[in-house]
Amino acid sequence: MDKVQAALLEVRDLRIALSTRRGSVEAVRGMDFTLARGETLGLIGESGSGKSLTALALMGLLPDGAQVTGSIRLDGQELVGLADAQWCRLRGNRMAMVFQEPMTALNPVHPIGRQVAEPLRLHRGLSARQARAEAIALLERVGIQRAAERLGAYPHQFSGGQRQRITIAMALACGPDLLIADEPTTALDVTLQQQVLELIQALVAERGMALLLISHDLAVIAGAVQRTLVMYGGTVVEQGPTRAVFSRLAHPYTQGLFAARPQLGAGRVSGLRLPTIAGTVPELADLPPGCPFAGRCPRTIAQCNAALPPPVALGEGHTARCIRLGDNV
Amino acid sequence: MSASAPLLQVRDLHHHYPLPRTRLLGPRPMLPVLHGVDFSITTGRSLGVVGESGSGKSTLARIAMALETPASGSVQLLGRDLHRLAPGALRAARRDFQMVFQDPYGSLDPRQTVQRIVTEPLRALGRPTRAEAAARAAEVLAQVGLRPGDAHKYPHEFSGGQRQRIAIARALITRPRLIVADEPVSALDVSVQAQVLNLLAELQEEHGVTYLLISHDLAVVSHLCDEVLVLQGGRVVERGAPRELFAHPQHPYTQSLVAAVPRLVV
Amino acid sequence: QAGKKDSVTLGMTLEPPGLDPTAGAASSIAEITLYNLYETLTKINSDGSVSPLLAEGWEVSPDLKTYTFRLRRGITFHNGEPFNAEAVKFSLDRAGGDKSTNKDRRTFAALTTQVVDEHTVVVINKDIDPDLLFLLGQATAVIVEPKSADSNAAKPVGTGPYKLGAWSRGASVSLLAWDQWRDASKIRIRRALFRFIPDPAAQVAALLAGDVDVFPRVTPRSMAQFKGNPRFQVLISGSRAKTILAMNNAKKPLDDVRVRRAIAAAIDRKAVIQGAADGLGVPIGSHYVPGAFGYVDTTGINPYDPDKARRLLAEAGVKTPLTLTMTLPPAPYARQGGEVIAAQLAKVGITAKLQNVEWAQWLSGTYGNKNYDLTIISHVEPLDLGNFAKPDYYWGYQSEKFDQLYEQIKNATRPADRARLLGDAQRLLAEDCVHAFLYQPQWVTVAAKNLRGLWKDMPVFVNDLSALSWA
Amino acid sequence: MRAARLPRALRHRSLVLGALLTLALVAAALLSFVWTPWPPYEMDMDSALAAPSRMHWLGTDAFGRDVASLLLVGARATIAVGVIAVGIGLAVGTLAGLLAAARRGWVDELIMRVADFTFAFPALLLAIMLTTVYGPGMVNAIIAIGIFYIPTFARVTRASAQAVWTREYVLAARASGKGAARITLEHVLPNIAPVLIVQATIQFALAVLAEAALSYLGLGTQPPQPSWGRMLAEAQTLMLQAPLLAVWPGVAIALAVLGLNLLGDGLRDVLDPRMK
Amino acid sequence: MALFVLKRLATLAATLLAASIVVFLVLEILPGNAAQVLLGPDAAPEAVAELTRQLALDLPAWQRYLQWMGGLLTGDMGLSHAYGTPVAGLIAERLALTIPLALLAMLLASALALAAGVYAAARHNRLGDVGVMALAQLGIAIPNFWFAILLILVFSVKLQWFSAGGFPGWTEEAGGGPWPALQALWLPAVSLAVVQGAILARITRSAVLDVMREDFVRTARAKGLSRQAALLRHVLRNAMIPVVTVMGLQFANLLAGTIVVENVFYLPGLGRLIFQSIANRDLIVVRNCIMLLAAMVVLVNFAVDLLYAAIDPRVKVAGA
Ligand SMILES: Nc1ncnc2c1ncn2[C@@H]1O[C@H](COP(=O)(O)OP(=O)(O)OP(=O)(O)O)[C@@H](O)[C@H]1O
Ligand SMILES: Nc1ncnc2c1ncn2[C@@H]1O[C@H](COP(=O)(O)OP(=O)(O)OP(=O)(O)O)[C@@H](O)[C@H]1O
Ligand SMILES: [Mg+2]
Ligand SMILES: [Mg+2]
Repeated sequence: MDKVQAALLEVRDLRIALSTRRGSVEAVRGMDFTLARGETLGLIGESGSGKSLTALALMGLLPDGAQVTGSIRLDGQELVGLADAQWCRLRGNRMAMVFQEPMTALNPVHPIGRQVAEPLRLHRGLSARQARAEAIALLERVGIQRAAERLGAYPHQFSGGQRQRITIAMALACGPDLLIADEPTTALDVTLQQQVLELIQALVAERGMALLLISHDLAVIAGAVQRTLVMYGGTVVEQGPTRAVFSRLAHPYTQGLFAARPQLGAGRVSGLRLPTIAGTVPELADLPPGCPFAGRCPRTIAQCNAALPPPVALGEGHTARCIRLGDNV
Repeated sequence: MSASAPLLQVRDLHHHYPLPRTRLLGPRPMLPVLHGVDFSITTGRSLGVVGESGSGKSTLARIAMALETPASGSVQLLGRDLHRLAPGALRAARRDFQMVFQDPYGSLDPRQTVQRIVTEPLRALGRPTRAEAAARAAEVLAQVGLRPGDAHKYPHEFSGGQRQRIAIARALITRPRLIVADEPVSALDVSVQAQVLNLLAELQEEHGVTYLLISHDLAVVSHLCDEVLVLQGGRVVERGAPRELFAHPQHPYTQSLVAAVPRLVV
Repeated sequence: QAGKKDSVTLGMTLEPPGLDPTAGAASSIAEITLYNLYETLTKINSDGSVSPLLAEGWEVSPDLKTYTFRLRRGITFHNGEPFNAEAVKFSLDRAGGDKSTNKDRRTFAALTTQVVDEHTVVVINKDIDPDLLFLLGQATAVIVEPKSADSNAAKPVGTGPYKLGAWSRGASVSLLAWDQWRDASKIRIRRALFRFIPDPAAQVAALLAGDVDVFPRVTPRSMAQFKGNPRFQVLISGSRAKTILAMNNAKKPLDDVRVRRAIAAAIDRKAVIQGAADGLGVPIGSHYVPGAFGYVDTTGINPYDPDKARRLLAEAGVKTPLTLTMTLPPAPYARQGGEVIAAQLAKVGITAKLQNVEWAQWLSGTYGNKNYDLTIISHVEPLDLGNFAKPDYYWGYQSEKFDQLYEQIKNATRPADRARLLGDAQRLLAEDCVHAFLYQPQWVTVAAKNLRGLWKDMPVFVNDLSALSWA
Repeated sequence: MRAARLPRALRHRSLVLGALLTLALVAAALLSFVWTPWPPYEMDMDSALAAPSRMHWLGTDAFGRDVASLLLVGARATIAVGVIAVGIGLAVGTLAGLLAAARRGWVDELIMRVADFTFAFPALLLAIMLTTVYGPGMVNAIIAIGIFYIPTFARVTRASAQAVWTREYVLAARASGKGAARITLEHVLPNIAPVLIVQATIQFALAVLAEAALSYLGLGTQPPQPSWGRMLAEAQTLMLQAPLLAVWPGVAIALAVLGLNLLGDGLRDVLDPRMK
Repeated sequence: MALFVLKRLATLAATLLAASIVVFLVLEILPGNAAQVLLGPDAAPEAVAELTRQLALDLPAWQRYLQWMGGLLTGDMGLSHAYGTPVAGLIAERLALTIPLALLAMLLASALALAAGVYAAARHNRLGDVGVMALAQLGIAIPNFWFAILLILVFSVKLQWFSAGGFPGWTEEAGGGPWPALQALWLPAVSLAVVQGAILARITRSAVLDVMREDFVRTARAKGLSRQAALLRHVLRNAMIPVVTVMGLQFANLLAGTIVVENVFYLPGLGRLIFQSIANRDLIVVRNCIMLLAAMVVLVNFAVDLLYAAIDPRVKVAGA
């Protein structure tokens, strides 16, 4: 069996329309990607570019009034248009999610043992005792010390890093095939961030899960995933092996993103400015029909506004949506 | 005053917070937060403070801003001990030091227009006429790169980066000598973060503003600051110029901090 | 259904504070206890006449001062103690004694009771009072048993046909027929339940739902619902009560008889009766009611005439609008009547400021401190002309002429003289226009169709259970 | 700014409906000063309890007074009760709540304990005691209801104000040298206003009902002055003979209450600059 | 936790002491006296004076206050002026009705409100929501005395399912029993519950809506819980926190609201006892009743605080 060949997740032309006060707008416009078992995929991009919406669409948890079109296949099964009861059988079982804010992602009034055991009882039909034993094992695996004693403790009795570990334990409970982590470390400080990321990577390696990691921290993505998607304005503007994307920096937006990072250890240089991307992200309803980055991009030409540029192949699965890739400016 | 004289001088700061009583008649237990923090900043330079969550960074900022009274120690701005000033004098002195907060969403009153927000420190200091206030507002908004028309909008109509600019404009309006910025860019996207950092640098170079910059992002601190303090558990464990400090951390805590920073090795 | 027919449920508006009529004046006490739990020497009948009860018979001396009662034999109290002359002497002495809290204490204080033998007592009255036999049939004159007398409020002991069953405070009092009563076999109603229902709408609902069988003195407004209903009988009975618009005769400008006459002339009694009592009342012109001994019709003395009222006010030199306060106790007749009268007075230039007061406030403010101009009140005491002779009564009425007249009435031993004098007194009060005399109220009793034995008229408040039966 | 907000307000459906109903209430009260179909206090015993007709649009009451006229005049009492009672509660309660939130410590403790204490006397009891001491009547009833509202408003205010005090923009205001009083006035109050508006409209409704209950117990508005509550209380005894008599004031109260609630909800939305 | 309870109990005692002084003073101002009311206007003045002496109403105020307080401390509430029976017994009899009535009403209101509020929140902005909220609006606008009579007309007079009022008592010897007693409380409880339930329904709805927007609900859904399951297991308990506060506040209102309903259904409850006693100037009863009510309100709020701690584990930390 060739594991890498069999795509676990296959997303084709995913579009998400939201109903807002200004009418229906497309927040995600035509995403295509595949994810194999054991593969790790990173999603980076501007705030508001649709990263979280994509993740929620994969979990079937979009807010009321959001419309999904296109196709999402998990192991060949079409998920778009699935009834809620069937979604419930998948969620927490075959696919699981870790959220950004560890405090608000846990129910403050339930002990953590119960919250970790919940998916086990739900999907595996374990008895309370079995689920408890399993929960202890899980919590210990994510590094909660003396887990058995702390099952009855409430979320507020844990530190931020511990809470995030608990949410990870919860997500891993039923051994999902796909783990989606939406900015799992943004709320943590650097030392904790490192620990949590290492934990996730260890678990992915250990269990052969597929991982979709969302972050806007380029360094985090660089260290954690094999392939990367760069999103802007609801579309994937560049995708490919992480190494290739980060070294080639094909799309102007990717370039701008990289340039804007302050460098640790560079030290202060008077008069030095960080290169920035001019302008601000357009509102969803105001997104141009063409390249969403047009307008802010230094290379914009009239043609950019005409239509969404098609992905241009750059070798070994590396593509970018830009009509001026070859041009030097 | 000569450029090398310290603008802000903090001496042996101690602080603790009371915890809820555990016994009816016993003394309230205390949570120690700062243990003898000492530093000074020269006019026109920036000092960065880094440290893990809960190490007392924000407490330090609030004490430096005279928003909280320390248990002991002194904060001197231009030679005056802020915590010994009479309330009226302190209010007048606030002209010289202003603050920028972490959360660009929470630090602007959602029910006030940008003009009102930005001119708040002016109005707190005296009674500017409407025209004066408007003129000053337009001036600082221009300084931070916002359009004059933005003065009559509400905060929700701006992006995070723009809001942080509004917050900075508010801090600038009294032409302060010192700006204390508590995590001014942590909530921002990389591309927006760069805009704000540039703005801060520009203001310093053009107007000689002094910064006390608090952040947990070492890269941000190293980009903007001339000197860095590393705070752990309320103590300064290490200090120095960012370049040397992060290249050769001495204290084990600093070392672990630097090691934890994810690096982009391409 | 046969089982139900020996019990009856009566509705009452107010709950009595206790069951001792010698220690409280609330009419609700009498309504439950009189002739049921306790008995008196004489019995007042529906038509106002007096017949023997505990006394078999009596002789009255010609000077109306000495009364010799022959007591019934073989009677015991509920607790087994015998009823005899000693008990009578104890009861009457107690009612007039130093420790007495009997509201008619003054009447009893004038009596001296002598035991002649086991079954004969002589009662000597210091004053002349032709109505003494009537007074001895009232609830304040009940004969109590010496040992139990002080606990009567909660554990009543009397000689009546019924004993207290249970009193669930705030809700109901039940009475059970007492098997050892002298005529126990004649009692048809074995159990009577008094339920206290203050809300007029609830009273109607309780009757309609069959929760109560009879509601004596129900709020008149409710009557319409039952008039044409075959399940119910509606009894309208006369009373000895006088509903008046009392005026503070001592206070300016009401000390001027012209002003008082003007007020009386401004009032259309018909409309008042309609508004205050839903038409259930007979207009009166003085402090005396049709059907009472010596009644004369004085309604023509101060007839309804708004023009005259305005004229009188002008004559008296009163500047209109004249503002007067009118205190209104809580009873519906007062509150509703107040609205009607205020509207009528307004038409002649008198602004009546209505002040609704609680009963306790009325007693302390209006009655006690005489702090009022006008007030609407029903005087239910049957024979109370004497109040006009009291120097510091709340009306502030002072008339030597009337005082003399009243002295003569008290001393008149011949009925014909008394009748003439009473007529003079009524006319005098009407001419002096002491109050705006409004009407004699009529009580409405709504009862299940086949309940028999209800009193036709009600000179005193009483529910004579022993007379009741189901058809 | 004003002009920009107005059309937005007009598009808000519940606000418009609420405003219309509230306006109707105020208009009825104002109209009653200059015109009523019949003189409101004029009795006519012969046409008592008449059914609605062309003469008397809504029929007559037990004294033969025109119900429509009484309803119009009664609107005054309804407004007075609601406005004054809520006014007292709002003014004193909000002040106490703001003070408690601004001062913290023992001031807070004291204010809240006093509020608890006041709260321990249920509204009706308070009203009964007040009206027996100072005589029944609308004014005393209103004051009693108002006093009872003080702790309610104090609590609501304190809770929301405390939340505002933890916001960073308050810290920013302190950093620019503003004292507690100015911060309360400029930041806290505007930000808790929506909560207070909603609370006030709910309490207004409850005040109208409380007045009705007091009237039922004979302690509310005194005759001859009509109030909807008193009309309802009086109609209650005539439920079987003239059920419509209870319907009119009932409907009037319901509409007024509905209008105010809608208005409150709508105002909350419109006053929020974030809502577009 | 123990400290928390202790502190609250101390405040409770202080509150009640203050309440006793206020209550006593306010009632002192009331015009009129019990003896005059009991004996009526036609009574002989000597009789009134004698009764005043017997009731000890002629003592100076501070002596009566001390007597009252001294009695209370030894558990003796004194004798009712009007009934002449111990006040404690009177109140106990009335509480046997009022407390079950208030509880039943609260139970009804809560059940109704929770069901309606949760349903409306689940169908947010759809027809069901609008309908339920419109009903709630109506419920708030209906005075309870009026609704009570309506209930009586329909269920007692027309359908004859319940008696029109009255209370048979909880025991069989009083002519009642648990079942008839409960039946007698049904209609009064409903008429009390309507307004409170309507208010509570609105609060519940908005509380549920607020909690539904919380992140942990999304987490629960991400675990595979269905909408309903997430609502039941994760939303409800969190939404209860504001709802319980309001319920605590309402309980006080409910206790007082019983005065009106007790009047319509002629129930021998505490509210009517107070009302009647004020009318009779039976001030000793009034004082004790009000103190009792105040104590109950304070206790209920205290219970609400404890309930908070039971619902929300974070509260313990703040309190301890
Ligand atoms: N419930 C919603 N209703 C309307 N618009 C929404 C909703 N949720 C998200 N959006 C909009 O959709 C766009 C994409 O949002 P999304 O949360 O996916 O961004 P993101 O890439 O995750 O950003 P961030 O890095 O800030 O988390 C944004 O413009 C956002 O404002
Ligand atoms: N008002 C307060 N009362 C009690 N404890 C407080 C208070 N403010 C802060 N603390 C505590 O003091 C310690 C230091 O807090 P501070 O906010 O200064 O940390 P920080 O370094 O800014 O952390 P972060 O990076 O999370 O913002 C923390 O343990 C915090 O819980
Ligand atoms: Mg996101
Ligand atoms: Mg901080």
